[in-house]
Amino acid sequence: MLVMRPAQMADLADVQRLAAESPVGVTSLPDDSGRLGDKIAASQASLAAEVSFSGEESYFFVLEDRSTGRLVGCSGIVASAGYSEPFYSFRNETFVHASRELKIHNKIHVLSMCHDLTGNSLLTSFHVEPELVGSPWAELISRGRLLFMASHPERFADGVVVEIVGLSDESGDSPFWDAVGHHFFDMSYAAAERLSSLRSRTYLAEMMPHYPIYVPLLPDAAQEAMGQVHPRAQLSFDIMTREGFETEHYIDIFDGGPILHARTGGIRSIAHSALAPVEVVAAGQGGRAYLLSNGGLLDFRATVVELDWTPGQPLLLRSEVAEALGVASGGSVRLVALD
Amino acid sequence: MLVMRPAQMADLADVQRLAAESPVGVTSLPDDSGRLGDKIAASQASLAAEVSFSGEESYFFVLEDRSTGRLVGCSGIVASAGYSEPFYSFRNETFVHASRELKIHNKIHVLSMCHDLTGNSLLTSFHVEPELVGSPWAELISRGRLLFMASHPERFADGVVVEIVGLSDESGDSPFWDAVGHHFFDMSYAAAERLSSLRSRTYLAEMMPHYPIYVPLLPDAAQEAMGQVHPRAQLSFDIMTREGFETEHYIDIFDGGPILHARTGGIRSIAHSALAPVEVVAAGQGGRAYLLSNGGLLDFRATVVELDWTPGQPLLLRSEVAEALGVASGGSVRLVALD
Amino acid sequence: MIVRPVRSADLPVLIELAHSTSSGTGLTSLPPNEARLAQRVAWAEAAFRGEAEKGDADYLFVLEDDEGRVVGTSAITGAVGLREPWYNYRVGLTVSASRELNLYRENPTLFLVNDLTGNTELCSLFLLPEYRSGLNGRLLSKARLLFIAEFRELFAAKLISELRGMSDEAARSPFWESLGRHFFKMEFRQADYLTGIGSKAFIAQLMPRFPLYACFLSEEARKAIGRVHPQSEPALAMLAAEGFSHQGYVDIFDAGPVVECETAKVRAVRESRTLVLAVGTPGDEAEPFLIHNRECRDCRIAAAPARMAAGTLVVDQATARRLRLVPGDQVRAVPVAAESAAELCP
Amino acid sequence: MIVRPVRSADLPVLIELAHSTSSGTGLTSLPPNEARLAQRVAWAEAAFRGEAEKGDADYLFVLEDDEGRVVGTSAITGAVGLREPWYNYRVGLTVSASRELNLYRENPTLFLVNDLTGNTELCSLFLLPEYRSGLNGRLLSKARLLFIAEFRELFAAKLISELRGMSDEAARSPFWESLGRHFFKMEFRQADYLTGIGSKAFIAQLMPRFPLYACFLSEEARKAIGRVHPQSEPALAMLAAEGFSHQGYVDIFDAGPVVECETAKVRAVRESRTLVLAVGTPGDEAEPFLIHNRECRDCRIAAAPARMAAGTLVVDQATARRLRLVPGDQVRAVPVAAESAAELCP
Repeated sequence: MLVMRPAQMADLADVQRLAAESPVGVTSLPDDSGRLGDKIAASQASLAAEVSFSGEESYFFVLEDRSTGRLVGCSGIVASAGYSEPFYSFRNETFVHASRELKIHNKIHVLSMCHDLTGNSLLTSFHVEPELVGSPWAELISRGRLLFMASHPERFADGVVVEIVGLSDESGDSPFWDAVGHHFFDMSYAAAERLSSLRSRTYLAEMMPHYPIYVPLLPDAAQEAMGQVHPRAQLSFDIMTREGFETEHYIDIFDGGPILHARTGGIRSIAHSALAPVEVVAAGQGGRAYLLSNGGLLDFRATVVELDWTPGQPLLLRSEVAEALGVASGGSVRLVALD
Repeated sequence: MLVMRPAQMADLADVQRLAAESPVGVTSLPDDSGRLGDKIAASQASLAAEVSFSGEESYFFVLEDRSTGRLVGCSGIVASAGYSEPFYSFRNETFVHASRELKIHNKIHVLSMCHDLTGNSLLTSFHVEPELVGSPWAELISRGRLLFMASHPERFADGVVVEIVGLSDESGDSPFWDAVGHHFFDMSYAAAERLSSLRSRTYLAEMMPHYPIYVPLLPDAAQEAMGQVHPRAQLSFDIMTREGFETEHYIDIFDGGPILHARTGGIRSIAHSALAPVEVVAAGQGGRAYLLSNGGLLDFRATVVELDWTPGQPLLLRSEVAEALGVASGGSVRLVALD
Repeated sequence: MIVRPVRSADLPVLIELAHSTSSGTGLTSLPPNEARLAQRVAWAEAAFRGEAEKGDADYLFVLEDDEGRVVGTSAITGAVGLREPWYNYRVGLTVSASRELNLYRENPTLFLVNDLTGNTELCSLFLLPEYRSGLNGRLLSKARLLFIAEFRELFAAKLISELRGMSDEAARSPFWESLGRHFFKMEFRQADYLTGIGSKAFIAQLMPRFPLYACFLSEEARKAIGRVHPQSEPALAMLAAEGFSHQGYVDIFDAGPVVECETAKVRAVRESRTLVLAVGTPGDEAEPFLIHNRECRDCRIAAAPARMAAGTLVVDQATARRLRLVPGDQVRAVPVAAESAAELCP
Repeated sequence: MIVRPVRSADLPVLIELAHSTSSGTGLTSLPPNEARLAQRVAWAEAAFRGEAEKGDADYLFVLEDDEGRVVGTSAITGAVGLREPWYNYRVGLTVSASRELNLYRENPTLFLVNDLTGNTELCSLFLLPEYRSGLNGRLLSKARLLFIAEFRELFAAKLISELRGMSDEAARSPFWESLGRHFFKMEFRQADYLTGIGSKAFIAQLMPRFPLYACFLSEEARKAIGRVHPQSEPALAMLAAEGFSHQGYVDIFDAGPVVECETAKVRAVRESRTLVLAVGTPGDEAEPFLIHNRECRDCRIAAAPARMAAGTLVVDQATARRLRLVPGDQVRAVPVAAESAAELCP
């Protein structure tokens, strides 16, 4: 059984292995033990803190194989994007250029640098080992964050965003970067991503164009890359679109990948999740697959189990699962159907 | 009993009287018989046309006192704002100006000229005689449009906007205009509104500033006027906010009045309206006040009646009301509770 | 050869001239459109009569040979942009630099501005190819400067001239292809024609309004910014010698350079003198002069060898006849050539 | 009096000078910050040794009296904006006009640009009040031009100088009050100080990035755009006489004018000559010259009456001693005063 739980400092080496595997563009997973250590420490501190509204907290989770102790995935949440530094994105916008005299009425697609998404909660650092793609465990480490948010709404904003890595080729070149960012700093996409993951993304964003970019002037390859998803990020994208995230309005200023956005309360796994009292039983009955979490903080646990449950009724939980989640009879779990 | 119905050419003189009474800023009600005549003709043509999606149509309704034949209010709908010319508004936007080195993180309020609302359906030309303010009849001529839209969704867009007249004083001066538009053309607010109601609003909008306006640079009076409602437009504003319109995002480029916006399907009178089969009875029973419409086009009628109705049951309609609406037993009406 | 104001009787030949220019593009201000030309002639007549405000004044001259044939045109617009906005791009610079990251990148940036509003424009220069020899070109172009020197109060403190930008044999402008074409679904020739008939402000409404980073244009387009068409290099050289220079403004369609000079610093303005006409033998050492009869409505300007002597200008009999002057009449004159060849500022 | 490069031994007196300037605001480039001054002196020493790239070169000079007392400073920055962006507003124009509606409105518009990147800047001019007489001010300021004339390859093709803008007795800048203050919650003095210690690019990040219509500023602020502080009018006049003019760029904080001139067209550059020094009696008709010993690291520049004669420059013994030269040595020299007073272009 795989279990999602907060990362601890002891996980650092394993986490760094995951970070090294993650594709270029997931700047929130730098292959740098110092930065990863900071990430884990910040998460532990955030979980331990009394929080009444979203601020500088961040949370970082790992997916552990309980039989081997090996970590096979990770994911994170930033409580408030742009809390200490502005959160930049390109907004897809339409300008109308019209002349009554010439009877012309053109709609021009432009990208406007904006900070619209500042203050939203941000889902970050998602990565699972390749063999888990398509399995319920990938859903767990991604959507488990949503169950965590559902249990601790005071810690998060009214909106949630996810940055999806955009297109780049095997040699690490991004057509969108080459047509846009590259003109403003003289380094490859891969180098820029590396730099911004080691320092801050804002650092480079400040050097990006501040005037709107007229999309028709961009090369075809860059126009086509806008809003496109990197094959290795397709999983994350698919999970989030099924959760009801909107994909059309914002793109990443570096690689043009889509930035997804949803009202927190409207996210499927949050809106449809329910609390159920637990009854621990010796052997449970299979049925439908559910994501389950214990609703904890430092002791947060989530997993996927097949259950036969009727809403409004107690949840019959095998002792093995109850133990993995750290719940006992009389306690409760938050759950949502996997599919 | 007062009845809402499409305006006809015979109404022109009465309509012009209403237009002359309407406050400066309701540019969609010019005190000009030629333009008003065009409005009525366009409405009649739109109602007569086969329409499968929102386009250049516009609809114009009047509120008639059936006992006297006198017109006491009017209202209109433009199927698609900016269909022939761009629809301009100022978007309230926040720029973040930040310096890591100086540890400063400022949020700056700016107004960006945009065309975001182009293509939405637009509620316009609302006016009732002062003595009707606060009465159900004001609700009728305003919200009757929503019932019309509910009956003919293919004729309207997915979103609806309403421009609310902003602040101006008795002498016709607008603090927002004086601080913004006035710098770009040398005429008073009243003169500009007159000009833009006689010609097109776009005509003047094209001369307005195209770069974002930094709100902190505006005089206090102009900043305070942003999003404020003219006392004579408060009625319309109140009705629409009760309908669920959002008020925060856009303001008018001339007077800074709020521009309200809602998803069509989420508007209360549309979402909560229901169709009910009609049974004509000699004498109905009072109960709750409802807005009723016959769902027609050229023969569209709407009124307000107190009814005792249970959803799912036929509607018992007094013959007088049935006659006013032009419905008979076996027909149906669309209705929504007044409050 | 004489330069004189256009008259309505010239209209048929003007239309012919305009058609003959339309084989190449770029002479925006003389499009082969009869209604527009008739209107220009009417405006010009009003201007020379002194009945036009500066913002409407359009002084259209023709070059007439001694047989009375009209072979070229040139014009002065009293002040641009007072009726409809006058747009240019100004080429500025955006730098992305970080000492800490050791990064530095320059991006030329085009700002849409109306900065040149109110200046006097030299335009509509056209000379039939078979007359492009001797002093004809310089007479036709520089006659305007002498006219301005005489009637300073009719003109602005700065003179500008928009020079034709780069385009290939097929009149394809690389700047237009890279920018304008995305905003208008029309060929450069057509936009150029619309400009000529007075619709430039309308077209400008369709252009991008926010500053444009040149890096988003094609390399060919970037190279065309501020570059003059090879065929207009002589015109540029002539203006440069008079003191005009390029200060970063370019045309919004083809990015051709706008050159400018303070009126008071234009050589022909600064150095022209009022003299008394004498008829005689200018002599072997005579240098060519531009000579103006100091009239407005009946303006006549010639180029001829002449000699200055004690406040007089000695010309031959034929020149006096062309100017319709007799000895003792006043003229304004300046040597045709600049004394030292000035360079165009980069 | 002699102008020479700063040395680390000058640091204590420099700090004193900087404190004495801080009573008024506006001398941005000499803030009373010890660490910053020590760094500047170190940079200057590297620059004079020829060990700095153009973008880092900061030639800081001092004016020393015959007793060895340092009484003033001036400096040249090799090239601005190559390490961190160099911002100015450029004053452009937006016109709203409609022939049909008979409407016309001009709105000056401020464009945030880096156009002046890479140019050489004259800065840090300060002279103790009790020494503001005779040739001292002109020597201190113009010595830089002579130095540039000698070492052209170290400098850019254009020279610029930012002049102090309008402010009142309390160092309140109307432009800052109307614009900057809304974007920084600090006083102009403080912003000015931060600029002086090298944080101008950081502050610029906080300024509005989109073009600004001047109509949204106070009337006082609009009037201050491009206007020089009364106390800096002499500095402006001196630069204007050398050929500098204001071409529309202003400081982003106080809107003081930036004046500029092509290096090759600066009078002191154009007219300076290399001559052989002779010691003698310059004579009654001698006019004051700026004289440079043609050294970089050991640069010494004096102002003294002198006479040119057959490729030599005749000066008195004291001047030669100040320059540490003997007859037969080479000098570069130019008359202190411009031959004709040039006007500042509007």
